[in-house]
Amino acid sequence: MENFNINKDGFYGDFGGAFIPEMLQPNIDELQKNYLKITESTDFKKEFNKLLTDYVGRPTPLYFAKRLSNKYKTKIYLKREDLCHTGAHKINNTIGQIILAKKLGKKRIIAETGAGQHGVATATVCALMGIECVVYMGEIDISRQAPNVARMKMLGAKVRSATSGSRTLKDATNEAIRDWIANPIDTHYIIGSVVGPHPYPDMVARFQSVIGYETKKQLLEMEQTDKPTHVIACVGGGSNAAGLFYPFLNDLDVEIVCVEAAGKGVNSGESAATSILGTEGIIHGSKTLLMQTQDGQITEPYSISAGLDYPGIGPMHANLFKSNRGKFISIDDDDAMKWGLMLSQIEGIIPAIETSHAFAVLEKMDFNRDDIIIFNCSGRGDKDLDTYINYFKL
Amino acid sequence: MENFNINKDGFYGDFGGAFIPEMLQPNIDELQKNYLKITESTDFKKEFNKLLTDYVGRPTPLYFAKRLSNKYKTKIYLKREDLCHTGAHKINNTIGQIILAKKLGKKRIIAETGAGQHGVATATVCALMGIECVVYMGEIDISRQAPNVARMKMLGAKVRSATSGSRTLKDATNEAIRDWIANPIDTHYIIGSVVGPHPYPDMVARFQSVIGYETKKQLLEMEQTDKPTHVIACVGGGSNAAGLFYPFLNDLDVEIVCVEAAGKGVNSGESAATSILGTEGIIHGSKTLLMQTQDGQITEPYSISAGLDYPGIGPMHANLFKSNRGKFISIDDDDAMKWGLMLSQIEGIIPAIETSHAFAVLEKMDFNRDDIIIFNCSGRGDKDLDTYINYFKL
Amino acid sequence: MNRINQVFKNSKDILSIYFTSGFPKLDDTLEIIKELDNSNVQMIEIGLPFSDPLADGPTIQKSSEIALKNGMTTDLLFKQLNGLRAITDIPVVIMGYFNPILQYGFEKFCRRCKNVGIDGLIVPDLPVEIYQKDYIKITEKFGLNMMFLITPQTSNERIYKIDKFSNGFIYMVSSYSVTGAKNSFDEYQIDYFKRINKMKLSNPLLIGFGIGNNNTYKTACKYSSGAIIGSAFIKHIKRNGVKSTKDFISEITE
Amino acid sequence: MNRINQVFKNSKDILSIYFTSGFPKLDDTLEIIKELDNSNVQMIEIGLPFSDPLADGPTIQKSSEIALKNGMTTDLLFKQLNGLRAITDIPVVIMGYFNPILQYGFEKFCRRCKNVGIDGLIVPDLPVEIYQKDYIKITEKFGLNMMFLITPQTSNERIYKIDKFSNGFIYMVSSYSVTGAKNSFDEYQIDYFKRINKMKLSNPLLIGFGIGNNNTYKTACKYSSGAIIGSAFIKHIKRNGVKSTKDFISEITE
Ligand SMILES: Cc1ncc(COP(=O)(O)O)c(C=O)c1O
Ligand SMILES: Cc1ncc(COP(=O)(O)O)c(C=O)c1O
Repeated sequence: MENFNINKDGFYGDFGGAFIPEMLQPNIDELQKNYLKITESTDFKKEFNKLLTDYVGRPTPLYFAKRLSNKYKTKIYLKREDLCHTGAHKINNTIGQIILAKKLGKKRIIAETGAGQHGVATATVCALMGIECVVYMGEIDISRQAPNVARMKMLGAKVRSATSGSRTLKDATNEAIRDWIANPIDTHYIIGSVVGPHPYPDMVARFQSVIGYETKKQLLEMEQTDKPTHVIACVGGGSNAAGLFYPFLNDLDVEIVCVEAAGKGVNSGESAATSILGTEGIIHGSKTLLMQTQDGQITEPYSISAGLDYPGIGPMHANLFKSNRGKFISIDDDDAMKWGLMLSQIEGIIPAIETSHAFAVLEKMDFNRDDIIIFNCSGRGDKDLDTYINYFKL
Repeated sequence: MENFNINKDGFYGDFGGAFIPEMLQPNIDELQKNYLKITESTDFKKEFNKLLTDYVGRPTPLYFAKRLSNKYKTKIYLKREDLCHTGAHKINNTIGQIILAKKLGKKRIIAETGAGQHGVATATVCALMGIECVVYMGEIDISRQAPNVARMKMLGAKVRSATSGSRTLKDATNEAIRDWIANPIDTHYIIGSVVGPHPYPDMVARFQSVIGYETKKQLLEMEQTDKPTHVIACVGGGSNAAGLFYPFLNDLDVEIVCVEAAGKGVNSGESAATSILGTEGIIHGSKTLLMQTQDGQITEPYSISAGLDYPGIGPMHANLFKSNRGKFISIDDDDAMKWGLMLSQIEGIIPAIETSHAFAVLEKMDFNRDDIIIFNCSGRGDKDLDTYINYFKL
Repeated sequence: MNRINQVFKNSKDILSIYFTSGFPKLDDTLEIIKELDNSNVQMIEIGLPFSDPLADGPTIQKSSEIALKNGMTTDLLFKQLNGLRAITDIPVVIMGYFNPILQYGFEKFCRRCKNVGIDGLIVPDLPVEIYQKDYIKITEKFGLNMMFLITPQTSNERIYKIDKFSNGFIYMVSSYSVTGAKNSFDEYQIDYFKRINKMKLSNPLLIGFGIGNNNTYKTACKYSSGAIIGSAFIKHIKRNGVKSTKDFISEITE
Repeated sequence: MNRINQVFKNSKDILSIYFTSGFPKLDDTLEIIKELDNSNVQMIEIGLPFSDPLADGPTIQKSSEIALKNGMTTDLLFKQLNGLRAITDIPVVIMGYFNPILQYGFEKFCRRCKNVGIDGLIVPDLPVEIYQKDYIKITEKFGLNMMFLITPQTSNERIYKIDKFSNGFIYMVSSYSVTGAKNSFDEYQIDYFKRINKMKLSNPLLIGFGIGNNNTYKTACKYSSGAIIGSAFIKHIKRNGVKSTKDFISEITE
């Protein structure tokens, strides 16, 4: 049987690995050697679970969306990651990584951020632990995501502007990597999604897998089965999706649906639908699908949601796509915005625009009455209010 | 023994009652007659608890704040109401009231709001239930709390501007009451705090008491006692405080601390420290302490936090004050802001400015090593980012 | 016999006019009373302005706000009213929210009412039960009538109770609404008026809220002892000045 | 024998200069090579510009960005290099990130390198293990040398492995840093240079990163076979033009 988990070399099928400059080799080696030993230790698990419970607010509810279910004549559940401390699933990963960093004796944390959610989640765990924090953020994102910049500063983090390239997420990631190259000994780099060199994709997926495992347990109580028929999530880098899918990867009865941002339309030239527009290549140390020119220059994606606006997807997702294990659907800006408003008005939950993309599949796929559909409600929409306001002229 | 709960006539000591125009009598009668019957029914409790669990995200964690505890050499726990759906404790009450309203056959909901938290919480439960919602908000608050106005509109609520008087919370409340007078049959008025005519103060306190009961249970697990030495909360109208204090009201071993907003200083003329500046009187149908001229004209309070900027306190709190059961401390704008930043940087939690006031007592009171102090972390600071940004020039 | 009871005994189609003291000008109180007396209204209700008049519509809210801004206080009102009985013999009641009265001291308030020649009180947010428990002795001591409101929603049982503790008249609120003038009554309101009339209460009825023209006044008189007009009058003197009071009244009564 | 191995056999104090192809002008490639040849440098590294050069500092980043904006492509570079061996005999390597090479096709890339007279490759984000597994056969087929980097953090075990798979020289990165010129080396760096020298590797060493003046060049030569200069050269020609190459080189070597 095919296995959709990572193999011992750090690959998902053809994708993954660690294509990194020699300068990063010791850091990556250290992680590769230690990440499972540490994260599988009782000690780590205890601290991780305690913080997820007492600080993050886990388990997050599995909420049966009654009115939405009635409207679409099927059973729809929302996994409420929007209720996590700081407002999205991102903090599951940063909690895991900060404990790991402490155990590795690191004294300084760096991170990249696009929309600012991962930056806030990182700044938060650094404040919690009293560890210095530097967050790289594209110059353009700094100006368009002012509230999250303010949150990071409130939390005591330094926000450094990435002024190279397209001055957005991809360049912030480059800058973070450069910082790490310059500070290999005392610094840990907290990547924000299931991207980057091995072991990051696997490590982040494991930290996020709490989403899927909780879902199984909760579903068993609510539906007397721990198997949904569909698990659906938006994919930027892919961490919230990986977290929900994790326990179901090799269970072929469960349909996996990845929702990408089509931006202004897949063929508009302004899109982030990597599975359609991307080709195989290497980005940020990982072999995966990415948007690039024929010449291998990485191109700038576009989506109304800053969190989906990354030119690659994680290697796990590249493999889900290539193997046909996952269904990939792309949703454009207008549909996503419409669904953000819809979910707000039908269930009283204002989703992050990233998350809104996922819900739009309700009008792109057919479901049966008895289907049990789990949506990962990956984040809340507070950070996106300005965008919603301007879009709908509220 | 003195009883700090409500008596059968709807009074806490000298305070409470229902001083309402005859036009509201049928509505208030209906509530007085039914609220306990309905809310104590198994049916109601089941629905209430289910929504609190699956939708709001309860139980909220009781989080041991390690770094803060070390700094102040005592045991400090935070009851994490900031993790509730919509970002504050306010939704506990609106969930309760919307179920009650449905059971009373109401088809339309009205509410008042100041900072917008209660408005958002009300708009949310109305969207959840598919019930029409009108929120009254002072004209001035509408312009200074734009993001929450946008949230309410996203949720499908109508936001109506209160243009009379000082055009803030007190006037929004007047407008809501006028709407209720004009729509007595199909409309339920969801008050946002433990204020207003009986049975509102008791009803809201009961809905919020989940905070205190959860705390007891969680504390028992963590400290092998269900009795803290101190329970501390900010008091605007007093609902988050009432919710935390509820199970401890008659347990004199537990010290109750109410934190009011001193604004620019208790004697500055711009303050909301009702226990010091207020006198007995009637506001919004309830006999309580309120800020008023010698002539009985209600005056406009001031605080940097819109949620504490109400000229009265609930009758339960007026009684806690008069009887000396509760200790009252007032904290000015600057101290509150400082503590907002402090909590952000020491624990990674950006509190609502209302909530920040409560923490400032750590420098106003002395605590012992073995004390167990519960702070109600009533809400998150996302709504206050602009104020923090401008104040600290971040 | 109290002037209020007297007027109901002797007159029909009673017109009672409400105005907010301190509005439009701080010192207009006696002037307006004089004008009303000259216009042959049967009763006057003086509003004691309150910062939070939650049973009132925009017109009376605004007038209260201006009155307070002008400097109106309870004490000042009583000073102004020292000349009351030199200029009119018709019944005059004070309509005020409970909090300002409470702050003044209920008993002291009643004493001064008595001293200046006020005949009764309407306190919209003082429920009859609390009045009965804590205050009835005081009003009786000073010979002040107390009038309560009923609405289309008030139960029969409660109406009888209110009838029992009211003295003078019952203020029959015409509709589900705060104060403010309307052009006509609808059939539900008429049914309600009829229903109350059939109850044979011991107090006479006055209809208030939503009355502002000859039509609504006439209808009110048909189903009760008369009408109370507030918002429409305030709007009128705001636009046309206190001196135009007589024009307003004659337009209403024709 | 490959020109690279030759130069290390015959020369000492080797100066290898890096420049980004397509910068400052799209067609400067051969011009710069001619200038470098005239200036008597011993080796040239041609940078293939990449959108995301994550091991490079601001100077090389910026030059890559401009080169790409100018229209530089892999194909165009090879076209330009058709004239390479007509103008210089010194060893020339291409330094490029892995993704553009992969997209071009690794084998096709190597073939064209061979055809235009390129002697070797430096691919900073191609780890030696993957090279060993998937690509060594191809570079060997086309007689291209492969050079790998080591840093102060690289373990001895790994250095030996890198030494085994490198052919030509080992690129000794001077510090924890991305590219960019500095004024001097500190004692930790000197210790590191000494430590590596003691390892008696089979490949000669060139020190790179942070070299930009006579001082650092001299020190590098003391502890290795020579130095690689990139950022400092790019800054120089950006400011003074390609024609001033000789001035730069003589200032470095004095
Ligand atoms: C709410 C939310 N959902 C989804 C994403 C996309 O990231 P990922 O694909 O790693 O889950 C983001 C990124 O910022 C986010 O904030
Ligand atoms: C976070 C938060 N805390 C406290 C309050 C004050 O209200 P109460 O005193 O009813 O808890 C508010 C009111 O908006 C609030 O938003």
